[in-house]
Formats: sequence, structure tokens, C-alpha cells
Amino acid sequence: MIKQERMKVVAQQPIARHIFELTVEGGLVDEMAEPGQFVHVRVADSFEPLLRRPISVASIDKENNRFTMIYRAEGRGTQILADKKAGDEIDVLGPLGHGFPVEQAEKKAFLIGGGIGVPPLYELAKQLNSRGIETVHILGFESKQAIFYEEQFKALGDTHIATVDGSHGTEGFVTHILNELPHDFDTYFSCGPTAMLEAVQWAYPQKRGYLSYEQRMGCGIGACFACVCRTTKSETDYIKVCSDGPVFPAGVVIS
Amino acid sequence: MIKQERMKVVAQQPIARHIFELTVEGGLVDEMAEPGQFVHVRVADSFEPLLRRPISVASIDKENNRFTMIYRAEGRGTQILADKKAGDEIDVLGPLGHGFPVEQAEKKAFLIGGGIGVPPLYELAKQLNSRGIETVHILGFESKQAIFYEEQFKALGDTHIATVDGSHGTEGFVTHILNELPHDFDTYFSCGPTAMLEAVQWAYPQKRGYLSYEQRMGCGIGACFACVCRTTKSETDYIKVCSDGPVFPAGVVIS
Amino acid sequence: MIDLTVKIPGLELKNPIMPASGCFGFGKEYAQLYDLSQLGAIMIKATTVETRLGNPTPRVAETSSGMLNAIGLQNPGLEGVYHSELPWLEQFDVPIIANVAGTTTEDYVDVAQEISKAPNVHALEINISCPNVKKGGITFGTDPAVARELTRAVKEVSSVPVYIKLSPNVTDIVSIAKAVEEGGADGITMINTLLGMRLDPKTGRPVIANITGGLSGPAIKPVALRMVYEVSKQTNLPIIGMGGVTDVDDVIDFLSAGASAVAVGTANFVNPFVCPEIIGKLPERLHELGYDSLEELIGRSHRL
Amino acid sequence: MIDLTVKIPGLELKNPIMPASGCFGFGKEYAQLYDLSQLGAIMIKATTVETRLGNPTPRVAETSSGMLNAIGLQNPGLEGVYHSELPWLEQFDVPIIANVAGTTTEDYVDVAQEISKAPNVHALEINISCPNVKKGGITFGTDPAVARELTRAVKEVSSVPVYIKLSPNVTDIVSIAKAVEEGGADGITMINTLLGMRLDPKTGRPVIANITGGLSGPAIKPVALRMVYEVSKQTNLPIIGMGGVTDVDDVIDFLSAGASAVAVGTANFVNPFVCPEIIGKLPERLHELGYDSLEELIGRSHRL
Ligand SMILES: Cc1cc2nc3c(=O)[nH]c(=O)nc-3n(C[C@H](O)[C@H](O)[C@H](O)COP(=O)(O)OP(=O)(O)OC[C@H]3O[C@@H](n4cnc5c(N)ncnc54)[C@H](O)[C@@H]3O)c2cc1C
Ligand SMILES: Cc1cc2nc3c(=O)[nH]c(=O)nc-3n(C[C@H](O)[C@H](O)[C@H](O)COP(=O)(O)OP(=O)(O)OC[C@H]3O[C@@H](n4cnc5c(N)ncnc54)[C@H](O)[C@@H]3O)c2cc1C
Ligand SMILES: Cc1cc2nc3c(=O)[nH]c(=O)nc-3n(C[C@H](O)[C@H](O)[C@H](O)COP(=O)(O)O)c2cc1C
Ligand SMILES: Cc1cc2nc3c(=O)[nH]c(=O)nc-3n(C[C@H](O)[C@H](O)[C@H](O)COP(=O)(O)O)c2cc1C
Ligand code: FES
Ligand code: FES
Repeated sequence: MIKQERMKVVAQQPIARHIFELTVEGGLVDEMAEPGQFVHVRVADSFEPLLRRPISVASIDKENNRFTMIYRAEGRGTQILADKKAGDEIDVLGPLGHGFPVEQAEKKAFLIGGGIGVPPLYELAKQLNSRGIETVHILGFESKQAIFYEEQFKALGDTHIATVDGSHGTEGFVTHILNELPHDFDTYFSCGPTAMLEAVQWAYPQKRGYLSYEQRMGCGIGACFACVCRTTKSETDYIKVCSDGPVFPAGVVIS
Repeated sequence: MIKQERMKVVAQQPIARHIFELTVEGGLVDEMAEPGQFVHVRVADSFEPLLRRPISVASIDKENNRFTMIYRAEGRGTQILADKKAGDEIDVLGPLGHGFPVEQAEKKAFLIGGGIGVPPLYELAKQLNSRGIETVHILGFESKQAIFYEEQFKALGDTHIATVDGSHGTEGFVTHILNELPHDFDTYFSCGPTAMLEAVQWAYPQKRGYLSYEQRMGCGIGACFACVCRTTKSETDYIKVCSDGPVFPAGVVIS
Repeated sequence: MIDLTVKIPGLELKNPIMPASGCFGFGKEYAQLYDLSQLGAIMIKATTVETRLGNPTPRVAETSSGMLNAIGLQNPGLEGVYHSELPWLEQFDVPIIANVAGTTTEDYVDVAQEISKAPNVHALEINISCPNVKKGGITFGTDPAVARELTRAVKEVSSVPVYIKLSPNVTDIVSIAKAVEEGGADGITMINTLLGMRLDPKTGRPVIANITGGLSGPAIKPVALRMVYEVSKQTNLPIIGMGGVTDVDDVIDFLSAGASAVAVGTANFVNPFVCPEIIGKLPERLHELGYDSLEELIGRSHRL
Repeated sequence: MIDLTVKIPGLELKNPIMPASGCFGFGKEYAQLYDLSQLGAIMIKATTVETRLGNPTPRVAETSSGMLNAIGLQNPGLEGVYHSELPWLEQFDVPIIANVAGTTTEDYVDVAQEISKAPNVHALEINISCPNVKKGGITFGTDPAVARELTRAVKEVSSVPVYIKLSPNVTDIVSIAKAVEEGGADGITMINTLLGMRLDPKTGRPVIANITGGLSGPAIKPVALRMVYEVSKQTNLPIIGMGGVTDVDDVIDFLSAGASAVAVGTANFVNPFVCPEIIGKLPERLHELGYDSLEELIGRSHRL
């Protein structure tokens, strides 16, 4: 069930350039299930900035009623969020949307992420591993300074890093890595910029894949029709990223 | 000279119901001279709330480069101000306007204040006393809970308190006290609600008096014509509370 | 007990608060969060004759204390709304105000005639003010004569009272209000969004794919309030006011200015519980202000 | 070196930033804070034939990301401005744009004729859009034919180029812009404030003594930007854009939308150093965006 809760900030720290890791605590965590779901965060009590910010759930700690977000502080909303300190409260609406269907993976999965699309893959990797699925992580970042969670992913499986400027790992995009790797997986999961999602889909036309999309949002719950995408399933309808997605099977979204 | 400075909050504490005492530090204090001047405070770095808040200088500590404001946290701007903690910075524009002419008092002065008009009288009392002028303080508040600085004023001279609800001191308004006191002073200084200023003027038509006025402000420096009052000095002109005042000789302002 | 009820044509509201059209879909999503029967009414998303896909994305952009949207009246069309959305809403004890949009008079008439037959539709809101569609929409809302004739045409076919939704993007909103009054409107809803634009300073490109969008949220409240005040002063029609309402005091302001009920739009996105929260706070706030019923408060700014 | 200069009729600006009329008085107060010669130009407070006292107080009220004002054109009159304010401003190396207001065509003509003779007045800004005076003001700004004729009359007597200041409170701002273009205007300044209102929820009373006031500040920027974009697309007149500018990126937005220069109003009250600060930041920002001169940026949103 979707809840709105003032959650307590447990910890916040910078973990890469402009990238923050924020852990909050509260009953809302009970409702979280699928990796790839997101929350809609109100960064200030005032109406300026007005809109909530959609942020993926990066990891869930049910035992302690906590979950973690990883986000880039760039615009004014996320910058305000980055100022929150342990003990502060933030207004969280969630969990929202449909995440990655972990039950679809059989033996081995590729998790392909780019930039701030990487965070939801972490909870996904955890859940897949706990189901005995082998996970291979192919993660793209701008540069060495922008990389986060390399160790955490390595602890869960093979991890390949690409940086656009070549300052760490393979130079270029995740697709450069994909070209080198054997296609010995049954399912892939991907989250990142739309161009990356497109490239990934083209790379594996025969594979089962799930992609997480981004769109500008209003309500975050399916009521305002802000976050729509055209779909191959219907000429006369859109799908909504917030409530039908953000994760869709490969081939469904026209971006 | 008027300066704009990000001043450091040294201390902030509640001192009566909804009333806060806020001390800040910075070079701007060098420019402060007259009691009764005010500063224009920006309470947030964003443009919401948009306008600065005019707050009187309640006491000046030149030695430590500090000054103190006393204000009621009521609307959204002052509520945000009340959240500032030691170590935070606030954007202060000042000192602004013309204050009380301490040199006008000869031997004994009445200082008559109401509510949030009381604060500037404290620095005034200090300066008058240091010039050897005897000061009598007649201060009005809503109720016992709203009283502040009673001890501080008592340390400087005779202090009479009125409360509207009679919960402390004389029941009623400052004028009830004024009626009882001998008119043995040469100059009076007053700050408070306009109705109080009117009453005080009527009470002492023959005395030299100086009154500090309030008006809604835009710029605070005399450029926008928001804060005007009609004046007895001219039919074709207004005076500006922010730059011509806020302190005017009795009989000048038509309110 | 403070009386929160309001009676305006077609609508016996248990309280004056309703979500604004386009900000609440057809209720399904918010029904996951609270019981919709608490609401005074629901203004559903604009309905057109045919399914409409709306505009390309991005469709929303944030601005200072506001947002722009250019959804472009995406909706499942009359059929879908009539046969699936409205019946679903019947489970709640809440009157529905159906928002009707179109590009020609015939469109409006067709939708109005049909949709007003739905048992839970107690009133129509004729959207002559949508800034986000190329044809129709706003043009009906900017010319008094056109607005009057459209009102007449819709009134003729509607089985329920007709409210006309006015655009703020006009020189003289009172003249439009008077025109729809002449045309037989039963009430007015106002305001729709102000036409605005945001650019990306990095590229100079409009952030919204449609280039311009409709500005809503707290930023526009002063304009909305001024217009409600003026229209309420110069016409006799009941008004459902809206524009930037986020809390109970905003509702008090709109009622004071002359609105009989108040719609909440954008604020639902920020706080999805805003409507029931305001409804919960209204009795105490009225009591504090010294009123026993809501009706006493309506239009008090004009009586001072 | 990035070239910040802009040439528009009557004005060779060393940079495109100027304080907006009414938000900077006649410069004296801000001159205590910084050297006014840094500014691209100064738009001085509206001048009328006679001394005007303006409206009763309160004259300002805060709103979400904005403010309302109803100053009512208080000013010392043509005599005072011509013989005392303008000569004082001559000490600075900065062109003055004189804002001209009135209630009749004769008023405008009289002020324009005289004030345009002052040596440091390089252009006039004809305020046909002030929402805060009962007669004249805004009515000249809402009817294209009236606006055109007023422009003609003023042009005939003015010794310097004439810019007309447009009101946003109209259905079709392009038609007004085109009308003043026909009337011979040399340029347009836009936008003036949006008409708005604030009530005190405790009492229901308007906060501003004049009941309504003009809304300015960041809240109105999306509306201003949209209007500049439209007018720039459909007329050939140079535009001085304004409405909610607070930082260098707002300036970039207005230039991108087609303004040749940008005025800063309300933000001066929040940060009195805002104009020189923006001027200081412009070269670096242009460089970051890949431009060598300001002129290249102007209107880029139309060329995408
Ligand atoms: C389902 C989903 C999950 C996301 N998960 C993450 C995450 O885990 N970590 C992370 O860093 N980012 C994530 N994003 C992107 C994140 O929402 C934006 O970076 C953020 O909203 C930008 O806000 P701002 O205050 O920095 O920028 P501003 O420029 O102030 O934002 C202005 C408006 O545009 C919207 N906006 C701007 N960029 C984006 C964007 N890329 N996607 C959607 N809306 C945008 C904002 O939400 C806001 O409404 C996710 C987006 C979606 C849709
Ligand atoms: C010269 C001068 C000196 C002052 N000194 C003090 C002081 O020392 N201590 C103190 O508590 N108060 C003082 N005030 C009053 C103080 O400025 C207001 O209480 C404060 O601005 C209210 O802001 P808010 O955020 O609480 O209210 P809001 O309702 O959010 O204010 C909205 C707008 O109205 C203005 N406003 C509201 N009330 C007043 C008012 N009474 N006077 C002027 N503007 C107002 C605000 O500045 C703001 O622009 C002084 C006012 C003036 C003019
Ligand atoms: C995302 C969005 C979609 C809207 N869709 C409609 C619509 O379909 N029909 C309509 O009449 N108004 C529509 N509106 C306008 C609102 O109903 C309302 O008039 C306006 O937003 C002002 O109120 P607010 O400031 O509370 O949002 C829409 C507004 C928003 C923000
Ligand atoms: C207090 C105040 C006084 C103003 N006086 C005038 C005026 O005398 N003449 C005029 O043309 N515009 C006047 N304006 C309008 C501004 O010049 C400007 O057009 C408007 O405020 C929008 O810009 P902003 O959002 O940057 O303030 C005034 C605005 C304010 C806030
Ligand atoms: S954000 Fe409102 S429908 Fe998706
Ligand atoms: S506040 Fe602007 S002139 Fe006084």
C-alpha cells in the first residue's frame, strides 16, 4: 500500500561527486517489496520547491525499518535534500510503481545501469542473489569521481565499470563492455538514461529484459498523466511511468 | 553606511511566549550608532518567503561585533528565523533608518513601549544611561507570558509594566500607568502599535517626544515608496518610515 | 456543530472541498489513499468525444511556487468515461462534476448531452479555458459572445446544471462571466491555469514539449483570488473557486472573496491527503473565526 | 573577452541589465550601495505631470514567491524629476529610461515632450500598464487602437526613442504589441505586474488598502517569459524583458526568449546588489554556454 510518512533521517553522506546516500527510517518500509520501486520525496515543508522528487529505492533493510536512497544533488530540490541531517524528518510518499520482477530470472542475470540509474540495481542484485541467481553488474559512470557502490556490487557478483572519460574501468559506455561479454545470461535488468536503455534493448533482441524508465512527474501515483510514454501495445493509449512502470518489459515502451 | 552581510548567529533563544532573542556577529555592527535603527533580514536563501523582515536593533555590543534582535515569531518569515541556530548565517541589511536622538534628552526621559515595540528601547535606555540621563520605562504587554527583559530594564531605571489581561503589573495599557506618574521628565521616546503612539502623543502635548513607527516595507532603504505616512509638514508629500524614520518627532506623522 | 454544507445548483455538498479537474484523474489513484466519500465533490479529468492522447512529454515543469503543465486533455473519451470511470465512482457517496472539453461546439454539446445522463454526475464543468490544446479550448473562453453561445448550446442539452470554467488569460474576466450568465450558466468555476513558459537556461529550449503550458499552484493564488472577487461582485452566479489552494486558510480566502466552494488542484501532487486534511481542519478554523456555518463566511470580503 | 554590449534604439548599453521602474526610485538610495555607472541603464520611477501622492497604505503584501504592490505612481511630478532627480543622476555614466505615466493622452504627451529633453534621458518607457491607478494607466494598455494612438501621440513629441510598457493583463498581448509597432514605437518593455489580491484570512479584508495590487517577483516569471517569447516571435521591435528576474540564469532565459535587455524589479528589494551581481556573473555564464557575445544569445529559443 502507498503511504505518506514523515520519515526520520538516520544517515546521510556524500559517496561520490554530487552523489549522496540517504537512509531513512519508518513504517513505510513495511510496504516495500520489489526492487525498482521508487518513492516521491518532498524536500521542504513549504511549497517552494513545489513538486516531489522521484527517487529509487536503492536498498531495503526491513529488520531496522530503513531504506536507502542514492541520488545526485543537482537541481534545487535535490540540493535541499542533501542538506538534511540525521534526526531531520522528510516527507516520503511510497512505495510507488512496479519494480523489477525478480522471479523472471532463472540462473544468471545481467544488471546494466548508468549513472543515477545504478541505485535500484543494488537492491535488485541483493534480492536476486538471495534467490540463488548469479548476477553480473555492468555499470556506467561519467568519470572515476562519479562512481559509487563498486565494492558493494563486487561483493554480490562480477562487476564491470565503464567511465565516459576512461578514468576508471573501460573507457566509454556500458555497451562497450556488453560487446565483450558472453551472452550467457537468461534475463537482463537495466536502469539509466533512455539512450542507454535503447542501446541495451538493441544489443539483446532475443533476451528477456526489463527496463526502468524516467519521466518528469507530477503526482507520482497515476492521476495526472504527466509521466506517459507511447507504447507498442496500443496506438490509442499511453502507459504511465509512475504507476504502470517505472519498470517495463523490453519492447513495450516507445521512447 | 548601509551594508549587506551574511552574519553569524551567535545565540538564539525563546525569552517569552513566541518571543525570541537572536544575537548575530559581523562587521556590520561597526556601522551601528543610533538606538532605534533597524535591520532588514532575509530569512531564507530562496525567494520564498520573498521579502525581508524589518527588525529593530535591541542592543549593540561593539566590542564583540555583535548585536541582538528581539522579535515575535508569528508569520512564516519570523518562524523561519526562529529556527536558526548558533553557527547558521543570516543575511542582514542595515543599519537602516534614523533612530532616537539621544542627545535631545536633558535629565530624565520616559521610554514608553508596547509589545514588539519594546526591543529598541533597551539599547536606547543603555545609551541614555551612559550619558547620565535617568530613564523611566513604561512597558506594555499582552500578558505575563509575553513579557521580556523586565530585569534588564529594571537594572537601568524605574520600570513599570502593564498587561492587557492584568496577569502582571498594572491591568490595561501603558497609558494607565502614564496617568499615574508625575510628568517630571523632559523628553519621551516611544515605540509600539500606532494606537499606543497616538495615545502617548495626546498624553504629553507639551513635551518633546520621539516616536518610532511601523509600516509594511518593500526595499527598506527608501526606493520603493511602500512605507509612507502622511505628514503635518507638507500636504504634497509623504515621509518614508524606512529612510526618513522609523523615528519621528512627535507631531510629524499623520497616522 | 459547525455546518459545512453548501447548496449550489445541482450540488448538495457536505463540505465545500473538491479536487480540481485534471489533478485527480478519475479518482482511482486517490481512492487507494483515502475514502473518496469524504470529499464535497469530485471534478473529474476533462472528457472529450474521442479518446485523446494529449501532448508529447515532458508535460510538466516546476516554477517558483508553481508548475506548468501541458497534458493536452489526455482522456479515454466519452465512451470510456461513461461506461467505465463513472460507474466505478458510483461506489462512493460523492457527487461528480464532469469536466467537458472539445474543439467545436458540437464536441461540447455531444459530450455534455451524454455525460450529464450518468446517475452520479450532478453538474457539468465546461472547460472553455484549456490553454494546452491548439484549437478550441481557450478560444471559447476569451470571447464573450462565443462563450455565451456555447453556454446556451450546452445548457439546452444538459440534464444537470452547467458550470462554466473560466480562463484567467483574458483582459476582462467579468465580461466573460456576464456573458455565460446571459447564456444561462448555473455557475462558474475559476480559474484555469495562466499561460506560461519555462526555458532550460543551458540550451534555451522550452522545458515543456508543447512549448507553453498552464501555470498552477500557489504562485497564481493572488490572481485567482482577485478574479473570484471581481466576478462575485459583478455577477449573481455561484462560484467554485480555485488556484493555488494548499491549506485551510486559502479556502477561507476564496470563500471570503465570494466563492461558494473551493477546488484543490496542484496541491494534491504535493500532499495527496490535502483535501481530507483541509476538510478536517475547516470546522475548527471556522469556529476560531467566529462562524457557525460556512454560508455566513461566503463573500464576507464584500460586506466589510 | 565576452562582449556584453547591446544596441537598441536610443540605447548603447554596456550590458543588458537595468533596474525596473518603480523598484529603484530615482537611484539615490542604491547609489549609497554601489556605483550606478555599472548598470546598463536605469529605468526611473514613473513620472506624471503633477506631483502624485499615490495610494493609502498598506501598499505592499507578500505572496508565494511574489509580492503585490499598489504604490499608485507616487512621484514628485515632472518639475521635480526634471529639475532635481535627473540632474543628480548626471554624475553617473548611465543612460536613463524615463517612465512616463498619466491618465489622459495629454498627460502622457506633456511629460514625454518635456522629459525627453533631459540630456541623460536616452529613451522613454510609456507606462500604459499600471494596474494601480483608477483612471488611465492600464486602460491604455488593453485596447490595441487606444495603445496605437497613444504611441503615435507620444512619438510625435518625444526627442528620444519611445518604448511602450505592456500589461500582461490582456487576452492577446501580441495584438497590443503589433498596435504599438504600427503606432511607431521604437521598442517594447514587458511585462508590468499581474493584477492580484491578498486577503487577511482572519478578517477577510484585503491586505492592500487599494484592494488589488500588482503581482511581481519569481511567481510571474513563467507568464513574462511566455509573453516575451510570443511578442518577439510576432513583432520586429526590440524588447526589454522583465518579470521575476533574480539571477543570471533568469537573464539568460529572457534573452533566449527574444529580449535584447533585461530589467530587474522586485529582486532589488531582496538583494539590493542583485543588478551588479548579475552583471558580474554574465560573462562567465555566457562563456560556459559557449557564446562570445550577448547578441548571439538573443532569441536563440526561436532558432532551435
Ligand atoms: C522513477 C524514477 C526514479 C529515479 N531514481 C533516481 C535515483 O535513485 N537517484 C537519482 O539521483 N535520481 C533518480 N531519478 C531522477 C530524479 O528524479 C531527478 O534527478 C530529480 O527529480 C531532479 O530534481 P532536482 O531537484 O535535482 O532538479 P530540478 O531541476 O530542480 O527539478 C525540476 C523538476 O524536474 C524534475 N526532474 C528533473 N530531472 C529529472 C529526471 N531526470 N527525471 C525525472 N524528473 C526530473 C524534478 O523532479 C522536478 O520536478 C529518478 C527519476 C525517476 C522518474
Ligand atoms: C522599523 C520596524 C522595526 C520593527 N522591529 C521589530 C522588532 O524589533 N521585533 C519584532 O518582533 N517586530 C518588529 N517589527 C515588526 C516586524 O517587522 C513584523 O512582525 C514582521 O515583519 C512580520 O513578519 P512575519 O514573517 O512574522 O509575518 P508575515 O505575515 O509572514 O509577513 C508578511 C509580510 O508583511 C510584513 N509585515 C507583517 N507584519 C508587519 C508589521 N507589524 N510591520 C511591518 N511589516 C509587517 C512582513 O515584513 C512581510 O513582508 C518591526 C517593524 C518595523 C517596520
Ligand atoms: C496537471 C494538471 C492537469 C489539469 N487538467 C485540467 C483539465 O483536464 N480540465 C480542466 O478544466 N482543468 C485542468 N487543470 C486546471 C486545474 O483544474 C485548476 O483549474 C488549476 O490547476 C488551478 O488550480 P491549482 O492552482 O489548485 O492547481 C489541470 C491542472 C493541472 C496542474
Ligand atoms: C513596488 C513596485 C513599484 C513599481 N512601480 C512601477 C512604476 O512606477 N512604473 C512601471 O512602469 N512599473 C512599475 N512597477 C513594475 C516593475 O517595473 C516591473 O514591471 C514588474 O515589477 C515586474 O518585474 P519584477 O518581477 O522583476 O518586479 C513596479 C513594481 C513594483 C514591485
Ligand atoms: S506522475 Fe502523475 S500520472 Fe505519473
Ligand atoms: S520600504 Fe521601500 S521606501 Fe520604505
